[in-house]
Amino acid sequence: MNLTPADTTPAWCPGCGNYPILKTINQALDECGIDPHRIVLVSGIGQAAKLPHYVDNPVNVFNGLHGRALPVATGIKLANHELTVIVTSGDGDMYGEGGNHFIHAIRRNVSLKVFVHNNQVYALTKGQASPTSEMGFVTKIQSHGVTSSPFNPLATAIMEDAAFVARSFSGDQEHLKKMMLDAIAVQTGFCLLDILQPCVTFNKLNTFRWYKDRVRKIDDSHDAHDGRAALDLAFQWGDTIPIGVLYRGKRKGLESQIGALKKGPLVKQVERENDQ
Amino acid sequence: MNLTPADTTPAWCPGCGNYPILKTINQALDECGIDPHRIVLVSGIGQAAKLPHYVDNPVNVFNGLHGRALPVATGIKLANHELTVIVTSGDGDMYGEGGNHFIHAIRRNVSLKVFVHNNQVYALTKGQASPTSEMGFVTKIQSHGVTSSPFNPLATAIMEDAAFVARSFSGDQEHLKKMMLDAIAVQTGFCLLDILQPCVTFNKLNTFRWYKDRVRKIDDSHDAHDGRAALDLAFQWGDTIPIGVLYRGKRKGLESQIGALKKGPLVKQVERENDQ
Amino acid sequence: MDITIRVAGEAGQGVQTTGNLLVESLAQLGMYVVSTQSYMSRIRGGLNWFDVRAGDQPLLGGSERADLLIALTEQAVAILQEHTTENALILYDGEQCERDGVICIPFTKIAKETSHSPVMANVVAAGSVLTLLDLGLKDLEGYLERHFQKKGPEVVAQNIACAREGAKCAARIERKLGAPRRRKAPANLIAGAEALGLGAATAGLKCVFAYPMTPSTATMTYLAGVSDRYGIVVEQAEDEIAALNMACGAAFAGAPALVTTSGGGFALMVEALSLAGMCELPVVVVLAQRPGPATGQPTRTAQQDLLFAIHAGHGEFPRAVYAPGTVRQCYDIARQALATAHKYQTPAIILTDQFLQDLQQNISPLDAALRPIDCRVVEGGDDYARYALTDSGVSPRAIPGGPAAVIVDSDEHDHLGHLSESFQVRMAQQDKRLRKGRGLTNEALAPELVGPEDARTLLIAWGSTYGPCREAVERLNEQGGSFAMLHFAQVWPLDAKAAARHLRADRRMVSVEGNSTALFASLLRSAGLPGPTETLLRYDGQAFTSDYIVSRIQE
Amino acid sequence: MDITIRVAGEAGQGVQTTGNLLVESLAQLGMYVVSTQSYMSRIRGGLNWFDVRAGDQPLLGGSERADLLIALTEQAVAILQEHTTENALILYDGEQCERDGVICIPFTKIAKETSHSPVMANVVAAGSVLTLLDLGLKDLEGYLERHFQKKGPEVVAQNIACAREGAKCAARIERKLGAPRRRKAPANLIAGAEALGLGAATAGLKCVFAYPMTPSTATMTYLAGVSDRYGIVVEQAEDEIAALNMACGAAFAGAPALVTTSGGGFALMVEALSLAGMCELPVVVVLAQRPGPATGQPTRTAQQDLLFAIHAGHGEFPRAVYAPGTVRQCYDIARQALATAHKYQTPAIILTDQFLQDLQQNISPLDAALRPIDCRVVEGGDDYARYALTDSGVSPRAIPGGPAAVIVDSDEHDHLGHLSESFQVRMAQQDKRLRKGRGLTNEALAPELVGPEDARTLLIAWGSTYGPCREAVERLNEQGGSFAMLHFAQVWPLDAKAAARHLRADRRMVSVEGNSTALFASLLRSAGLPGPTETLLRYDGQAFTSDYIVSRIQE
Ligand SMILES: Cc1ncc(C[n+]2csc(CCOP(=O)(O)OP(=O)(O)O)c2C)c(N)n1
Ligand SMILES: Cc1ncc(C[n+]2csc(CCOP(=O)(O)OP(=O)(O)O)c2C)c(N)n1
Ligand code: SF4
Ligand code: SF4
Ligand SMILES: [Mg+2]
Ligand SMILES: [Mg+2]
Repeated sequence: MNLTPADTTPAWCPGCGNYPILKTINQALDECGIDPHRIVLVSGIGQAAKLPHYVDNPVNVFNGLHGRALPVATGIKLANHELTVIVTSGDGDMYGEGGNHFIHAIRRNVSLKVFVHNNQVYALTKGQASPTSEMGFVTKIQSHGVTSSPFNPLATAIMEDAAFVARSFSGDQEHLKKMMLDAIAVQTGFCLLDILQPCVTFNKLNTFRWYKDRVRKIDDSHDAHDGRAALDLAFQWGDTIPIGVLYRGKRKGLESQIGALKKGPLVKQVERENDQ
Repeated sequence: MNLTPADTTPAWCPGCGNYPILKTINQALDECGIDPHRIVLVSGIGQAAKLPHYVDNPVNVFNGLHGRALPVATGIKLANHELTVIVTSGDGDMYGEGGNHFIHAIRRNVSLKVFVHNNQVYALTKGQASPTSEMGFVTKIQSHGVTSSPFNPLATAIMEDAAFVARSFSGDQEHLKKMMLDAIAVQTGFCLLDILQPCVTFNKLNTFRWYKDRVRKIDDSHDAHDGRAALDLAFQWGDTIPIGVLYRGKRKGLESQIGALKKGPLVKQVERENDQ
Repeated sequence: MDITIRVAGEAGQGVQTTGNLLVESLAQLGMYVVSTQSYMSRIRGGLNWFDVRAGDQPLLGGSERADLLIALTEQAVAILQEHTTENALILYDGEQCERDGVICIPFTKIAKETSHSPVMANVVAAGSVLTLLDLGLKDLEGYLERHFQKKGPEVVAQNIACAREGAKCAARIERKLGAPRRRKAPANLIAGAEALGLGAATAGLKCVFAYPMTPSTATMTYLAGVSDRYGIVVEQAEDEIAALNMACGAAFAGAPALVTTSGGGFALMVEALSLAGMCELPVVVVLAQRPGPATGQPTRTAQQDLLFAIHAGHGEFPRAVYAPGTVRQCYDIARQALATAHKYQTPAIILTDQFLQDLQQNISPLDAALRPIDCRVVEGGDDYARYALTDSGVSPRAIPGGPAAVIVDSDEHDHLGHLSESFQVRMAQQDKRLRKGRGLTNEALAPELVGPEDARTLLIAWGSTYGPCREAVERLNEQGGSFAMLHFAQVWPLDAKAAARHLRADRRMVSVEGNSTALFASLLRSAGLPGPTETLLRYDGQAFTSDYIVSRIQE
Repeated sequence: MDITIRVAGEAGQGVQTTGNLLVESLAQLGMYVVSTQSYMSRIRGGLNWFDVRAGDQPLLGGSERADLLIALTEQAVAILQEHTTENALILYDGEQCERDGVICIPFTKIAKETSHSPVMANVVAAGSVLTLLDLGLKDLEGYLERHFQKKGPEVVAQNIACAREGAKCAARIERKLGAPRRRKAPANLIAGAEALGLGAATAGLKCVFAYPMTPSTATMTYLAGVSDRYGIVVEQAEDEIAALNMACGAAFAGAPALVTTSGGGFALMVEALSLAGMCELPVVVVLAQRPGPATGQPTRTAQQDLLFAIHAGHGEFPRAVYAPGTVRQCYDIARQALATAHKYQTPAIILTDQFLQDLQQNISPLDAALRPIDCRVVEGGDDYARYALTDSGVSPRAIPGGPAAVIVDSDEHDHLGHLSESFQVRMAQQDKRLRKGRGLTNEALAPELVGPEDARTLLIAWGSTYGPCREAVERLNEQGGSFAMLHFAQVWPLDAKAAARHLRADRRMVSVEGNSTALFASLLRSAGLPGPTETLLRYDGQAFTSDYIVSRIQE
């Protein structure tokens, strides 16, 4: 049986919020000025995590296990810290199965750009609650509604003093692109960009409209170096949902604190040693 | 070779902060008014996690895998929510290997009393950094000093709206007992008590003196229902370290939100069904 | 006589609804039916299909080729046309098609015209199919009436109108398909995933801890659906590690617990499996296999995790590993696994796979009444010893809350459960645990022989290949061959004595397995049994069929 | 001739320092030495011991009984006295002891009196021991001088004074112990854990990802110690799952990576192992075994994880599993594992255990110079295909950063690395991966035969039992027996051809294993090789010794 040999065209539903994210990331990769061969996209498993297969530019890709994008990305960054390592992941992937890596990668402050397509649901497995699902959200598994309170990724990242903590919305591509470029531009440290992404098939609660009606750009007056103010923004989730850069930390990234990397990336050393 | 058949006397170093914790928990178990047979102590692996084997009262014990005390305790609570389930764990056990369970158990708000012996080091494995080790802390593995920022368990628990979030110090047994009894007295929801515990052998930085000089009881005027104020306290870690109840949340515990448990504990139903 | 109808199209196009309506209709008509599914790891697009096979004899598996292809897209025609039987009919849901031999019936358009909505396209298709099979619409209409009653007479009328429109179009087609004779086959359909869940629920299961993962999610979802009825707590864990540890906690506290997962999730449960072995906790793991390594082919089928499941976990501890072969066995074995886990206080694993999870059959109704397995515990007292040494290796089990303090430990421990550094205690406890293996072996399910004892060729099967192998044996014997099948529904421990009676080196023995390295053949050899002389392996992700086996065995 | 000195006492009492000083001193004297350790899972208290064995011939393992017991506590005397040889001497660090046949030399008290601190008690003990062995203090004093030079002349003088006080006390004891003759044995001591680390470091290892777990931590710690010298990044992961996934990322990006763990941690790595198999990543896992199930006996030794390691991971993928038998083999095999992993782009596992990790030997110095294994990659270009189909199954490997975009995927993928739902692509890639198994098998290390080809009894050994088995064979043959040993330093894939030459069903074949169900015997059978006729198993957590094997084999 001759099914399509490879899936490099998006397998998403029409109207899915992943499309604008893909479009925007293509633009951001184009515009960021980094040689695509020096970029690695790392993902786990989920609808969002398929994105690396679909990008226009010939970037490097590691599409690993569900929940394990961050450790893989960390290994890549340590092996060759001259690469720009971007993680694209879903809310289940990053905050559920991958939760432990999330909290510890931020502590480590490894210089990654982490884009989370947060659709508040497990889409690829057909609609169970995710860590960011709202309380009361009904699914075939949570048949009486979700009873856990949602995980707050932004507050966690701020609290752990990440280098860059932002939120955007797939429905505002201009804003989204700016956030992506901002994250990519950060020189050192862990960057989190949580992207509100409607799932038209499994999340009938947090729809495009629902988000659209609520998102509001963070005021220019907000000082992203002010952790307390950033936390206040991170806790806003209701009639208005702030989007933009909430927080910027000042810690140095992991790679720049390791003695063995002062002489250059490990892979360069491997190359040198193998050539001798 | 006839080695001691069972290790029910503490295997800790003289001067270890675990001794006063053991002593205090014995008192708390005595005084809390709960039939010891209706108490379960759950732990993972580590110096701290050995505690359940040493308590005076004949309580039930599940000494499971490193890092996995919380899911085990959750399973126990769901099977028989009339039991009082107390988790005793170390900082590595709870915040390192067990980090994902920590963040999700609090979201779930399962009614557990979680006592963490936080010695800011991996003691049983002989002195590696733990998630709460200070930056710069030197070990045989972290030979140039820890570069990750320490995990803040209290801020995490407050941010996730746990039912009870407190800190105490093994060097102040009166305070510690009060905190333990307070946690046990909470009717519903997740209770975290982080206990500063000197490790005389592997942590020469955060010594008894070091803690003693810094801990300061939280002022009576503090309103534990005020999340922002609680967070401010949780971020205090320096010349003064606040001890006491930082936060009290109001969400209902998981068990009380599950329909199948309205008719009583699952084990009662099993018993009834098996008797028919 | 049997016939295979294949509904094919993109994900999200209604392949499954149409297929389900057809299989239900044919079952209503008293035929024996099975349905199988083939789908991609995506929510929209691609190419999925749903096979409905109907016959006048009980059926156990699918077919390679369809007699009737209902294509919802051109691509479905393009790819699947060559996988039809010689005189197959191909219906395409459109007004024209460039390909030869394709009949166009625009189901969707007709539905829209008839009911102002495309959703009833499946009913139009069903009307066409029944007409092509010359079966009439009576039963379908009755079914639609009952089914849509609640939605009001208008909806019922629209449905019936759609069916009739479909029938009208099909009536114009000259060539008809012979239909199997109508029998008194049972009407109710059930899939392997559901039978597994029902077997566990009726056995007294009290909690399910799981993290979603295809193809195990169907069982988790089924159990969530019946949780109110049976009083089951279904908790979605943050990861698979949590799931099995939660089950360990629940089992310790006295509630029968089960987890559902697939290979990758099982990999994460391995440490807790060893915990259950050490602490002697009755937990059941449903491991629904899909092709690996790693994420592999997430929606396809495989039997690659046999030796992994048998040897998973550090240290050595007893376990039972089952591999049901039929939908009914899913039910029986869910019960058996829970019973064994409780009797021997050790983990039991059920190996199923995507094929069997999705396999629907109409079988005589499975008993839905609660008949709890024996999971009684002892009371215990002050001197209670959780790990008392016994001949059987099984110690009296008490649970917390009663008069005994129950102590369990993942470290090596003494009879009381306290951690111990004594070498003697270690030996005593390890020997005690291993003694349970004797009982487990004595009670191991004997392999089932189908076909003549002295067949020249023996097909060796385990798990979900039961149906395809059995059908193949029957077909081959009808053609004058001398075949039999030896099927193992339990793969660990093996009933080696019973197996040895059939595994004779003097005949052709073919191990039929859904993997690439003949894992079961290696297992038989390691048990000291004569290994198969040949292997017949399939590992492209598709299920075995009798067609496939028959064509390959004769090679 | 050889002699065993056992230093025993509580954790934290200086058992290890004393033992180390003794073994170093005896090595300095030109004897062949080994040291082994036995300790509890605690930082203080309990009963630990450190065995120093010295001889005039190379030694490979420990002894069951001590010729000289140095007891730092009464409890040590009480428990270990009966485990001494017939004419053993027992020294007790105290002024009086209630037990018969115990000589009191208050090492600690003497140290305090001589140096105003108890820390030099070990030097006092060393002075006593060397005197009892009639070896004189010259070399010890030289050693102390060199060792404490940096701390100043006063410290040196105190140390020497302590040694002399110890000697003085011992001189009063009438009975002396015969000492092995002094040879020209190499002076430098190294433990298995270190040799493993050194082998990896010199092979060009660039990163280590690990979560501490006894008995693997020693290797992790060793590598952290040499990380500056060899330019290695040592990152402590948040858990074992992260550790192996990090290694996968690093391997993908081009840095040779290794993880160290024990059974429970390995259990958590199993999913990522499958990932490495699927994505074809060269990673090495050091799995230092300890007795299970679960937490088990955390500080003891075992060989229980053989089949678990071989079958770990969902799906089927090639791997190499090594099991070094000696300290030197630890070094060689660390290198070999890295080389194999890179040559075949697939995971390699090294099975070691607590016994071998802690086993110290004085062997001729291991080469500490960097001699990187071949881990060159290709450049690639626009048309680069990470998974190009090749005869060997090995595709040219490029890494990110160069002219090629490198794409790897845990889903089944096409030659470019993109996820694919095609059944043909699946088959092509699975076959490609499996083809690597052929090369791995061809290059598998042949088992080593020690002893006569036609010995009547063949001991079958794998991994760390090399030393005890080999010594047993030699002893048994000296006593007129007809024994040989066949040792496997690689357990997967097996060099079945080479093994078959020795595994003959017409002789007595005894599988010697540190587990309770004879796992290797089962592995041999599953490979179609004649299974052992007998087993000699030890699973109390203690290491094999030649004494143990000799006494059990003659039963
Ligand atoms: C270990 C493991 N567990 C479970 C799965 C099944 N699985 C695949 S994707 C997914 C959830 C995806 O949710 P999310 O990350 O939010 O992505 P989305 O599909 O919503 O974009 C799950 C549970 C898996 N592949 N591996
Ligand atoms: C899966 C697994 N990984 C690692 C270990 C080894 N281990 C045992 S205790 C421990 C750390 C304990 O640290 P902590 O929880 O802080 O307890 P402490 O000893 O400091 O009280 C580790 C890493 C283990 N038992 N299991
Ligand atoms: S299921 Fe949801 S997330 Fe997945 S493609 Fe469809 S709309 Fe997007
Ligand atoms: S090592 Fe540290 S934590 Fe462990 S017993 Fe000693 S002092 Fe306590
Ligand atoms: Mg999602
Ligand atoms: Mg600690």
